[in-house]
Amino acid sequence: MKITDLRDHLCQVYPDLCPLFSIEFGDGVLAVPCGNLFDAASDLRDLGFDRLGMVTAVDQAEEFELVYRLQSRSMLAGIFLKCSVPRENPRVKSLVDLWPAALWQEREVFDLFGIVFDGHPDLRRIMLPEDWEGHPLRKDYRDERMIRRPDYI
Amino acid sequence: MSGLIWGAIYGLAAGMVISLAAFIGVWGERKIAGRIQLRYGPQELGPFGLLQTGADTLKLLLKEDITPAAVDVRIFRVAPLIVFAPAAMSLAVIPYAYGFAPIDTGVGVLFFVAVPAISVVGVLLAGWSSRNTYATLGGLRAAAQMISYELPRTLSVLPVVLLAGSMRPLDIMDAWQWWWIPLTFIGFIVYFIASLAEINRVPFDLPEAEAELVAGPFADYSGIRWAIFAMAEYGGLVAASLFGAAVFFGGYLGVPGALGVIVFVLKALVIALLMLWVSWTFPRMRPDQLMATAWKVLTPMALIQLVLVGAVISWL
Amino acid sequence: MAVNATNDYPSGAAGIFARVRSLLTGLTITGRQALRPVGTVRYPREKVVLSPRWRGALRLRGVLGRDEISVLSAGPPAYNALIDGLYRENRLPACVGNCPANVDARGQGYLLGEGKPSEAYELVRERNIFPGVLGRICHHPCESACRRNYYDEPIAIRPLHRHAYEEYRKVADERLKPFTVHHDERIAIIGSGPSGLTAAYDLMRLGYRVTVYEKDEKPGGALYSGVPAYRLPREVLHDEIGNLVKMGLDLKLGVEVGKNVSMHRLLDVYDAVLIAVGLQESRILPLPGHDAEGVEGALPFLRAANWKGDAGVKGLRVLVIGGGNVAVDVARCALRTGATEVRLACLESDAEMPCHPWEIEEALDEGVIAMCSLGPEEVLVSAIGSVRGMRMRECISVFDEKGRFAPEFGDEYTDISTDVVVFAIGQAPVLADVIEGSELTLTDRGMLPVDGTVFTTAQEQVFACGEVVTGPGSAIVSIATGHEAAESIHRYLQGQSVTEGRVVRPVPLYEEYQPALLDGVEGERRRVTVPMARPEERVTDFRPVELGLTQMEALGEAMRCLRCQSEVCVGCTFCARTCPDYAIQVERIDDPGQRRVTLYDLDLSKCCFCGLCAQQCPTDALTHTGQYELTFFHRDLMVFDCDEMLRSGEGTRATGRDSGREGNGEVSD
Amino acid sequence: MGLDVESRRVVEVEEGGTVEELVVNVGPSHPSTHGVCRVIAHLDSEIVTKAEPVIGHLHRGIEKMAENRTYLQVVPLTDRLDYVGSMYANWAYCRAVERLASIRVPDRAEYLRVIVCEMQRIASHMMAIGSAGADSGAVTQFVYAFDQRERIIEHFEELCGARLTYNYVRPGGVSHDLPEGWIESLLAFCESHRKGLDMMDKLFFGNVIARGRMKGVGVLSAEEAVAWGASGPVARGSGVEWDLRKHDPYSVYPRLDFEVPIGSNGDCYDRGRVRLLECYESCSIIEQAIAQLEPGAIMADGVPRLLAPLPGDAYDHIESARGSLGVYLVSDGSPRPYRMKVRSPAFCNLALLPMLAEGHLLSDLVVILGSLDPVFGEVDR
Repeated sequence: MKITDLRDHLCQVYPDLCPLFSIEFGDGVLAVPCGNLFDAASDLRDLGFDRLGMVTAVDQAEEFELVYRLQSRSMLAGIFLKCSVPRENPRVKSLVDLWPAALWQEREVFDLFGIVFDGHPDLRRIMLPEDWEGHPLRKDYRDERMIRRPDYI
Repeated sequence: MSGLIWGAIYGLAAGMVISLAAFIGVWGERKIAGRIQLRYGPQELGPFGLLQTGADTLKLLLKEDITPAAVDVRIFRVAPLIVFAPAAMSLAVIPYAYGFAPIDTGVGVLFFVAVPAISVVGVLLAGWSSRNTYATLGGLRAAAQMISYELPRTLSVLPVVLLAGSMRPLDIMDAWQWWWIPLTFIGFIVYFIASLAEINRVPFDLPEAEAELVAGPFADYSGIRWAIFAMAEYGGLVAASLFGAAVFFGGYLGVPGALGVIVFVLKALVIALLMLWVSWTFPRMRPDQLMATAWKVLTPMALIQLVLVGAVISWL
Repeated sequence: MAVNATNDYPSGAAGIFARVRSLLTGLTITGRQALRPVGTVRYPREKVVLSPRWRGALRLRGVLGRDEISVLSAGPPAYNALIDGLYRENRLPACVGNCPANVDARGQGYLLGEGKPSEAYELVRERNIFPGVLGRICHHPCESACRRNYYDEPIAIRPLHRHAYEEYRKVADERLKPFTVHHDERIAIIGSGPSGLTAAYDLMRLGYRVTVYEKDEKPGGALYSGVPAYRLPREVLHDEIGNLVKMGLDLKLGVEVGKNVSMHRLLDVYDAVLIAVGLQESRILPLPGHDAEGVEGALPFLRAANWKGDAGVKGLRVLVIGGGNVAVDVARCALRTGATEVRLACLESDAEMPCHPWEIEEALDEGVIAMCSLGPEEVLVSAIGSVRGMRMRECISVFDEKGRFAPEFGDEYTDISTDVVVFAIGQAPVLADVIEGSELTLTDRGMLPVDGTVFTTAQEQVFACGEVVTGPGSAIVSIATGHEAAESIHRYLQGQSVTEGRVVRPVPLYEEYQPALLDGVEGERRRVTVPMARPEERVTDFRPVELGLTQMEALGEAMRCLRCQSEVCVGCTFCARTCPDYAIQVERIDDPGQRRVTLYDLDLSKCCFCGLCAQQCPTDALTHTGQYELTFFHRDLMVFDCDEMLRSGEGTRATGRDSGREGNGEVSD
Repeated sequence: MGLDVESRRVVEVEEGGTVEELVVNVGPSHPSTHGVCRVIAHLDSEIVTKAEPVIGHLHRGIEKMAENRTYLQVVPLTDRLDYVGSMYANWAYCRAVERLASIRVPDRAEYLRVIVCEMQRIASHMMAIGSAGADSGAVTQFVYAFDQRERIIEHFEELCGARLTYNYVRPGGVSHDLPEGWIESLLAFCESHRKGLDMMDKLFFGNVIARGRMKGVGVLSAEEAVAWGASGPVARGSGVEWDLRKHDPYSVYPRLDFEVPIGSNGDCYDRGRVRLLECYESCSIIEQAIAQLEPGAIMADGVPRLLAPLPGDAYDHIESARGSLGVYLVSDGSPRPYRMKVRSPAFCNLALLPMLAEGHLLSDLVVILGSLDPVFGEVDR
């Protein structure tokens, strides 16, 4: 399905999501407030996005941008779902209830970014040991073992 | 007293035969496995790599005999011997040539079938004393497996006993007729499969299942103690193929005199080869499938064979 | 669409049969495999045939300070073979490959860096007879191909030509020696433009006596009458032509072939004649009113401006029609000769203008007003028959989708009031007089049929080169044709086949570079800025716009040259910068004339054999070896220094089926 | 004497009695975990009551490392993600970079990428099928599969000099053109590979014992496969028709004709045999791609040595041997990625293990783990 058709379809079914939709590098992006994340995801799932491909986050200085990649088998299309949570006390509702695929992926984001997913049944570190301090993918993470590349390019 | 001396001499002989068999057997197995797997197998030491096993033996002998700290030392050390002894003992009752079996006893067949079962105790002890979960699981599996396969194995030999009317191996050889081969073929198949299970070879190598239990009861053994286990396995292989060749294929019969031994060994070799071939071809079974095979397939098959032979005898 | 993978056994007795059969099939398969010849290696007695591996340890082929960089120097007939050979070996530097005349810019950079500007000048002169002239006016295709574009900015090759000339000028008298004549044949060349003089230079080098006929009083052809003095000071041009005369050129000025001397006579006297007259006539569109007073062609305009310094536009408004380099020249000359307002109208849009971007930029700086996407429609004529203005029509697109010239016009008209209209839309040769007396004929469009590869004409004795053949183009292209024509003449005179082995030489394709990221790039990595006269000052007269480089600037710039494809490490550190594992450490000293690589260490215990460094290496000095067996007892031995890397060729040789292939598993020199 | 106290746990049973629960640490160093994975298996006799994978033993922080390297320097890192299928990670990463920097890849390079990636698929599936054999004790099957894999690896070695970390696909194209004679020998391989596949199909997938080990073991329903985000042969074994080569066509796949094998039971057998059948399709794709291959450039023109795409984010995914492998890149306009995220199919597939293994025997646990075909370089990243 072409990205413009997807937008039209989305606007038709969920008019309130329509203004949040944009296209970047050929991909549909739906940026929602984090409070509405679960509802938007659930809407999208009802729309036909039956696969949760990826859950990740990007450290954008003041806040973390959560990025969910949804994929639809029926429409043969993908879409990004994004929302920003504040750096202090980042919390967001877990999508495990919608897709069990989020089980490990949200654990990974929790482990590496320290974002807490409310309602996740088993929110533990997954990559790093339980006693690790800090969340390495945050830009302000420091560790004496880290090697900083010399700045020449 | 003389019995003791004879016993000692026999023990020495059996030990040497098994060592030699293991020596050649390991080489042969590696060669055959190699060929099946598109490799050469050992090729560097001696002609065709024949001395490779020697080098390996030397290595195993010289290796440090590691006894992990947590094991139950006495049982851990004695277990290999408990496994090895029955394998060696079972060689004693096999009729090698006209009128010659090292121990000529009236219950030879029973002896042969029953004695190797003792080795299960050794495996169980080895697994238990190693004090780790894999070894324990392996030991338990071995116990279950060997006990289950004892029955079809025994039943599979019975038709021959029935036909010969005696459990003395030499008597069986005397009474042996060529038409027994087709008649007891099902019995042979059951014997063959059950023997594979008895000597823990693929597809029945559950106790030491490498992919699951990481060598099971033998996981903590190294050096010479591990070598004894390996030799026991080869002893079992040799004994099983020799005995099978004797009772199902007439052993040394057909060729007069001492040449009979050669024929006998050749027949046994064919069976051994078949065993190796099978074990390098098939995947391993699962414990529940293993049990199911023993009780639902092999035992009925052996019984059918028994009934068949019984019917033939009554018809004769 | 889908293939089902489930593959169940049949039920019932057939299933039991299938199960048993599966066991037997398994045994058959393994049995059959056991009887097959063994596929693997019998270690280690068998000869091992391995596929070629190039991902062994790195090695250097040469190091600056230890190895010289070869300069590309050869006589006129051999030079082409040299370039073609390098091209086939993929060792042709991009700047040399992209130059129509294959000037060795790399050698120039090297010699300048070594502090030998005169040698650099002479090296350049072998292919570009006027380094001082072209050092000011060339459109420098070499710089667009410069590999340095990848990293930061290209080398300023053209200003370095000019710098070399200025250095050479000081010692010219000592170094200039006339060529010895050792052939009896005499050659006449008609036209003293760049192509004619190039052919003359080559032929003189080969030992011929050459006479050049020039119809004007001053030599230089288009370089004199077409190129404005603010770009090319006359003394530079005449100094370089004077050098040629000192080398033995017989230059006859003010002799017009066809008028003062006939072609017929030339053919009698000379063994070969080369027509290099260039283009003399400007095209003027046959629009309504094109014959009005004040409508001019570009060439007469430039000629007037260049010869007399006055084009008759003082205090007038000038409109130049055309978007090429000539149009820009006309516009800038008009400013300098006192025009009050100069407009430039062209069909093309801003981005499509055919002139070089730096030219239009300088013109805009000086106050020229560019009016793009306008096509000329009608010259508006006043009552007294002079130009009053120009009606222009909006142009929507110039080229069709296939890139052919097919302008489409819109409906919008613009009237531009002006006093003078100069058409700079194309030029044509005037040949009728020249060829009179020969067997040559012109085509309907007034062109002379010439072979584009060997530059022969219908008459065996007559050759032609330069813009007569190529049409309007740049000086360096004309120079390239001059070299080829000289070779043809040489072959003809020596009785060799003119065409044998001559091909249109493949111009290597070089990538179009996207601008490299310049954030944080500074100091020695930046291109030298060529100083320019201030726009408000320079428009007033014909003083040179571009000023020269100082000696230090030139040295610094020559140092930036990466000596591409020279297979000598110059310590540019690009490998160290790209290494993902910090395995490479490079240091060099950079004093003028003293540039040396002092340290090159490769830590193999860090190397991941990704090959990014060898891919980055501009000189191809860094390559992978076939030596992949890297077992060392001590970790220290894993650090390869410069000497080790120059030596490490003796590794395991690749023995694959195509081990003879170039550049694969190559381990020996 | 006997067992460790720690590995034996007494579990309260609802009726009031107690059973002893055996806790077995399968891994991190174990022959059938295909890497360094630790599965804490709670056993009731031999039945797995709970299997909990503990991953991260191979976590190198590649996503963090990428933030400190230039775009080109990340390519060798992607080799180390899925070390059984380096080409895929190279390609997925390069596609994301190309999307971000708007680089158009020449046709020949696209075909070469397809060819090497289909070869990689064969190599990777041979690894999976072979170790499925080894997990269930069929060592010979393992060797036969590796024999086929070895042929591919030799071709790769000839092509790009490496046997494992190819570093072949680069942003804008590929690093080397084909060596002489390479295509002919590859076509010959495809021919012989089909025979090898037939043989393996009979030897292993037709064998009654192997079927007994794999059929009905670790059943994953189609709905679960979708909900758990499973992809690749794991999803297709369950009958989910989901192959990015078909359903989100990229590169030159639309010009190639091939089929997508799917299973119907979703058990280990179907997952394994889907892999086998995919190898046939890969052979045919390779042959078609070679037929359509034309001379040309292998690298896009004018890719700057130092890529610095415009700020923005891009995601691109390809169908790797393990499923949909995606790379999400965020650029801030500097020459280094601001954030790189690898959507690892093996990671998502491995999450299924606890669900699939529950209630099966310990022997089945390793078969199920093998049928998910995790590569821990990619799981742990």
